[in-house]
Amino acid sequence: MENLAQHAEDLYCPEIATITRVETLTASEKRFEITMPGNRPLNHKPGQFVEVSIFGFGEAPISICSSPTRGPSFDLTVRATGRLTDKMHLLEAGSQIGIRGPFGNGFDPQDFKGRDMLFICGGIGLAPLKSLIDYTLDRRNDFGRIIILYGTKNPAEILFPEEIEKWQQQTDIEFVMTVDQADEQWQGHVGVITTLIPPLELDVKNTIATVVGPPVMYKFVLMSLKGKRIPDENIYLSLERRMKCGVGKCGHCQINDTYVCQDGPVYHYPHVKQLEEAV
Amino acid sequence: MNALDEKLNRFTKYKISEQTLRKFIDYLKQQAPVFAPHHNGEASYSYECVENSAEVVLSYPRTMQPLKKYFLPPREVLLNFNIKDNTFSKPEIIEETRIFFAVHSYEMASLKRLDYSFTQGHVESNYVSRRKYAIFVGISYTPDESHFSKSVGIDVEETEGFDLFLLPVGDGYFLLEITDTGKRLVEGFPGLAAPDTTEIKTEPLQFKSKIKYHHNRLPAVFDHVYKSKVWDKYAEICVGCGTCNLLCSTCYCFDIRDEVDLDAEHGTRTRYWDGCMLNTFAEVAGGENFRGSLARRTRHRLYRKFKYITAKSEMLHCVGCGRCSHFCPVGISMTDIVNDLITDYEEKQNKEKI
Amino acid sequence: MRKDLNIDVHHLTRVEGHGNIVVNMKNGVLEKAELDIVEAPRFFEAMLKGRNFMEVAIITSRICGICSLGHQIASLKATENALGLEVSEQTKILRRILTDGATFQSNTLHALFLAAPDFLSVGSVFPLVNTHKDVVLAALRLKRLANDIGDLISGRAIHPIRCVPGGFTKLPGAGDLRTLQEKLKTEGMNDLRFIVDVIASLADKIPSFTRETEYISLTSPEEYAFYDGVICSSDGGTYPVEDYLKVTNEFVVSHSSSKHARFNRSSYMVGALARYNNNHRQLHPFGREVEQKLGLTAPCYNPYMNTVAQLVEVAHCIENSIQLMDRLLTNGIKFEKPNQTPSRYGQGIAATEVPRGILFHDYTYNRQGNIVAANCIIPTGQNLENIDDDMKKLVPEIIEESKEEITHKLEMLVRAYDPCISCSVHMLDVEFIEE
Amino acid sequence: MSKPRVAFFDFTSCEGCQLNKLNLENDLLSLLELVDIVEFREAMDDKAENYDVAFIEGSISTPSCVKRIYDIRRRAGVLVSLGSCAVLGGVNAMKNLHPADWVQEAVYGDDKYLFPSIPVQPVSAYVKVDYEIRGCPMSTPEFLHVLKSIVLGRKPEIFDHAVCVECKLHENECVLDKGMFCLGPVSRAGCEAICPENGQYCTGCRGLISNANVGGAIHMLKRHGFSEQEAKKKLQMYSSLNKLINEAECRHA
Ligand SMILES: Cc1cc2nc3c(=O)[nH]c(=O)nc-3n(C[C@H](O)[C@H](O)[C@H](O)COP(=O)(O)OP(=O)(O)OC[C@H]3O[C@@H](n4cnc5c(N)ncnc54)[C@H](O)[C@@H]3O)c2cc1C
Ligand code: SF4
Ligand code: SF4
Ligand code: SF4
Repeated sequence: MENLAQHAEDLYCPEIATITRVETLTASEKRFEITMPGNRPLNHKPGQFVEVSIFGFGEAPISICSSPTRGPSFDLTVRATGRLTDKMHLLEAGSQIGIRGPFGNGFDPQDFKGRDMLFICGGIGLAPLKSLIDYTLDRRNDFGRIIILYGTKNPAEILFPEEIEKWQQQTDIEFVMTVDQADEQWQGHVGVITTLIPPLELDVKNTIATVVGPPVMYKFVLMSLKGKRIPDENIYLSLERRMKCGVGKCGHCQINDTYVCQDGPVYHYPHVKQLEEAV
Repeated sequence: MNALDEKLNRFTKYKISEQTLRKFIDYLKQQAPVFAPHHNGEASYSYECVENSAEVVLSYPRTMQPLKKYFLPPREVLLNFNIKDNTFSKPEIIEETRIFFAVHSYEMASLKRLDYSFTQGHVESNYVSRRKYAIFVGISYTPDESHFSKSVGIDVEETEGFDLFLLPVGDGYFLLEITDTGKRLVEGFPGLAAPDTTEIKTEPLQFKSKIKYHHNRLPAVFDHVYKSKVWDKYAEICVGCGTCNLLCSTCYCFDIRDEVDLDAEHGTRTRYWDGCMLNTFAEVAGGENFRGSLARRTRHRLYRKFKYITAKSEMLHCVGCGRCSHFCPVGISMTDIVNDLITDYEEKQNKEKI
Repeated sequence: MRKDLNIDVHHLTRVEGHGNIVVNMKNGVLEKAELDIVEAPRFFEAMLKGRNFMEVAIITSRICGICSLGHQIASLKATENALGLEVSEQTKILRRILTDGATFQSNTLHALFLAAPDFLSVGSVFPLVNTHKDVVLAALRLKRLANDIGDLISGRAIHPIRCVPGGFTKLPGAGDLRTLQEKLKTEGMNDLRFIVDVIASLADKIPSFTRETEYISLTSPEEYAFYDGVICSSDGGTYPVEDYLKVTNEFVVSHSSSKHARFNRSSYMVGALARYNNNHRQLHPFGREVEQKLGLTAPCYNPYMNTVAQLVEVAHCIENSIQLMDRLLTNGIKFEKPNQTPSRYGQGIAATEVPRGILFHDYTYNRQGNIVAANCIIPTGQNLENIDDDMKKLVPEIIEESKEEITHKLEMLVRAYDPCISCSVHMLDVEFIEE
Repeated sequence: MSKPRVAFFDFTSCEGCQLNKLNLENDLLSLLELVDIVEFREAMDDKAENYDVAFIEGSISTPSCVKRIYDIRRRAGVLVSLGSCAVLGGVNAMKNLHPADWVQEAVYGDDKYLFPSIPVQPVSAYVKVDYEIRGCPMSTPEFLHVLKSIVLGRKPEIFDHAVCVECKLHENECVLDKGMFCLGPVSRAGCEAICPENGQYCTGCRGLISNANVGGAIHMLKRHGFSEQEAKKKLQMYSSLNKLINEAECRHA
């Protein structure tokens, strides 16, 4: 115990950071720019998350949606769904919030050097993936093709319209979007995200597929990827579970023998393939 | 002489009457706070801080809450905060010596498991601060219908982790010096005669509850029973009360909640024991529940005891204390589930052979 | 002279439960002066049917949150009588302390929080927080202290937990009891003295109305009766509790979902004033002290003085519980397993004084220990006819005053009875056909 | 933020929950700092036109109750039902288990037509309820928690786990160990296991946990020697409107 005591951490104490910018994205999602004390960089990896806390309203794990290549501030995209997230939506620039982290297993983009990148994002799943998308865009020459598939329930739920417009214009990015249900103005694709996969022409061996979305999405996307013959080793997922502590103690996020907050949220697909509870 | 006796006989030991033993407790109380089993109501026992050594219970089946309550309190304030000015403070945890007296071997073994859980990956200061200076005095016990620690490899007389150990003999006890800390405590106590040299001969104790296989074989069993029907069998009568989780000596899952004072300004962030048998444990936004059925919850609980952490820590995370069986309101016994799983496993193996 | 008057107070406030006051005078003739009980009936008989004796007191305490302890004690006594379950001396003492605590709490609540605003011409106790903070704080402390008695001895002041047939499931620790006793002796008595002085200075706000009626309560040679005794009428005579039906003579009236009662006269009164009139000689010295300070003398025929009698009883109960705690502490508190093995089955009747007056429970059990018949007569029900009679006498006497003033005095009158309306409509009076 | 205007209303009940609020002596003054109480018939004369928060006690059991609850819902921002009567129907609802006519006649005899009564229902059977505070009587810490949460503008945390959890956190002696039965394993927590803490069994006054195994609960009671019918009766004391209980079958002996 004594020697371990030297490494003991006050795991549950947040750092008080500042919200430096707030942007309304949709009716239920906002983007927050967060600046750590002393403007220090968070030093995160794409795909990692932080525990955001507001005293009296609790804590919630939120993915970092900006790339570490931009900083020192970082971005969070938050959907208002409950105690903490509703309250956060009421906060303005200048407000203080608590941050613990970064936590969890993120992507190691160096490992993908030279590969074609296929991003498949459903709904708010674009937020965590955006950190990696931005990373690849900032180091554009390190990667091959960049393909982004993005699906939402309806056009009103589309996140990051500014970025999306840019991506659509950029010739070195293949960006395809779909909605489950269109409205009058919508002129793009209609249909679930899996309908975007079969038409793709891919160099499957060289393509890294990353998938983030609501729980129901994974099973079907994985089936489509299998249909495309993308090897399992080329697939990465980011999973979400109920989570309290973020540091592998509270037990809530456990999927079979793995802790999402430690071994995830980003998983190499072969690691979770055998886990019954994963997808 | 069997291996166990051989081991026990290597320790320096003293013969001590029950009366002197209670004086020894009084002496220990002068050194540090002492915690020991007490009666709690008509038929129940709990560890309490000793005020009167005469009230310490030396012979008891098991306490209700395990010793973990002193290292991971059932409710613990993690932070005190102020909403208005966004400040917080962490309640100070006094790192003091505490003596835990008349502790059973499975309990000591469970702390070893908790030590693992709270120090692998991130080392939690709250746990470590409480655990650091703890001293343990063990005692042997007579297994009742729920104990099965022998089946998971823990002898009644297992001394690992203890500083001193008590073995009943005749109308008194042998007091064994296990560590230097224990030795120092004994040396300071004036009431003891010279070390005793009679040989210890333990009687093999009979456990009424047993697992059919040697514990080494259990991980293999659990490799094959994930889809077993046994889960459904117990899910039919399990009511999901979570008792088995909360009282388990190695379960450590928790929930965290913020509560605000009536001034709407001050408040606390508190953690509470939680458990994977509870319906809400794995529920997320939108009401999706990743382990909604009792069968899946029961399976998760057992896999956590016998496989998931075991594979990493190389220790079974069930110590056979029998709390989950004894306190289950519908009488579900841990050994029954495991033995049913073994039967199922055997049947499957046989089928494969044919 | 005023010839017509129409008063309709819908859902009278600061009383427990729903009641309306309706007064109707036409051409100088008082056609109506009554308290309409519009509380929804709850039909406890349906809830009790076939229920086991272990559950009956749990259910009947839900008749009324304010008198839950009284109902529980009366219910337990009736059950114990029916099943031949003897209880120990210690249990009786504990129950007496609880009865004192319940009277202390309920009388305090009524006199200081519900009735007192009338004397100070405000609509509730809340404005007094600013104008009379020290009094409100003292009153809050008193009420808390009264609830502490319930909390300590029965686990919870509302819907007590530890009281079960044959005894208690858990006992208070001697140390806690001693602390509470000390608090009663110091803080409790001081706060009450302070408040009584304030109330004494407001004595002129109490309307001077009198109407002699029959006063009915328990009485006992041993003590100012709450827990046990025989039925006593101020018109003479005592009657065994078993004869309660001869005394109460319940009847249904169309304007009340609660039944009314009468005995020797057209109506009778129960409650603090009735107890005081019948038993005032047995008050403890502290009760006497408050009685003198507030100028209460027996017999008193002013129903508005019921509130004052309640305060006298608060003093008495504080002192009585202190004495009982002494007895417990001297004897030593020992855990006894509640006696729950019936020695017979059949009918059992019991009465206790609850804050609002005498309460009867009457059960019949079958051989499985399940209820086959139940009856329960509640104090407020017994007072209703008396309230109507009071109003009929009062209205002509004050007819020249403004309508607001008349309404106010009528409201005060009804409130003085501290009516417990939810209780009164939850009567049980039924024979179940055994299945 | 201006102080929320809070009102309390009572329907068919014992008013124990109301009284329990008045029993908050130590906190009453702080509470008045936090909110404005604008209507509370049991304690004050004032009436209000509308309220930010309406607390409803008691179940709905007469035609006039129905009218009144609709009216309150229209005037209320947040509506909280409070106590077993309001949330579950509570003990009142046991009357529904018997034919209505029998019940009326049993009490009023030939005069039964004077006092109309309809089947007892919880508040949520008629209007939208935002939050529910259970208990008989409701527990004051939980009430304060809900009130504070509303003042802060956050959802309250209302537990949906068994009473056993809180009982175990308190390390109460389990009443099962004393040979009694207990409904704690399937009943909702939030009461701090006050009954077992006081040596009494849990009567299930807060209703069942969601996703409860009712068949298992009946089996549990059978182990204590109750027949299936008696077991259901035990579970019905407060939850007689719960379809799961009324229709449950237990396949185990
Ligand atoms: C690794 C990870 C990354 C995430 N990233 C984002 C993100 O970038 N943006 C975003 O908006 N959300 C994200 N979430 C989800 C977010 O954490 C939950 O929506 C949030 O915890 C809800 O907290 P609350 O206090 O607002 O709601 P609460 O009031 O606590 O709960 C509302 C509902 O959410 C459920 N819930 C509680 N905790 C979680 C949880 N951890 N995940 C899902 N549901 C939960 C509750 O059971 C309840 O039904 C992420 C979750 C994880 C695990
Ligand atoms: S203690 Fe028994 S009934 Fe309760 S959750 Fe565990 S196995 Fe199920
Ligand atoms: S699983 Fe049961 S026997 Fe094993 S350690 Fe936990 S409570 Fe004890
Ligand atoms: S007493 Fe009841 S609530 Fe408490 S642990 Fe035992 S079964 Fe559960």
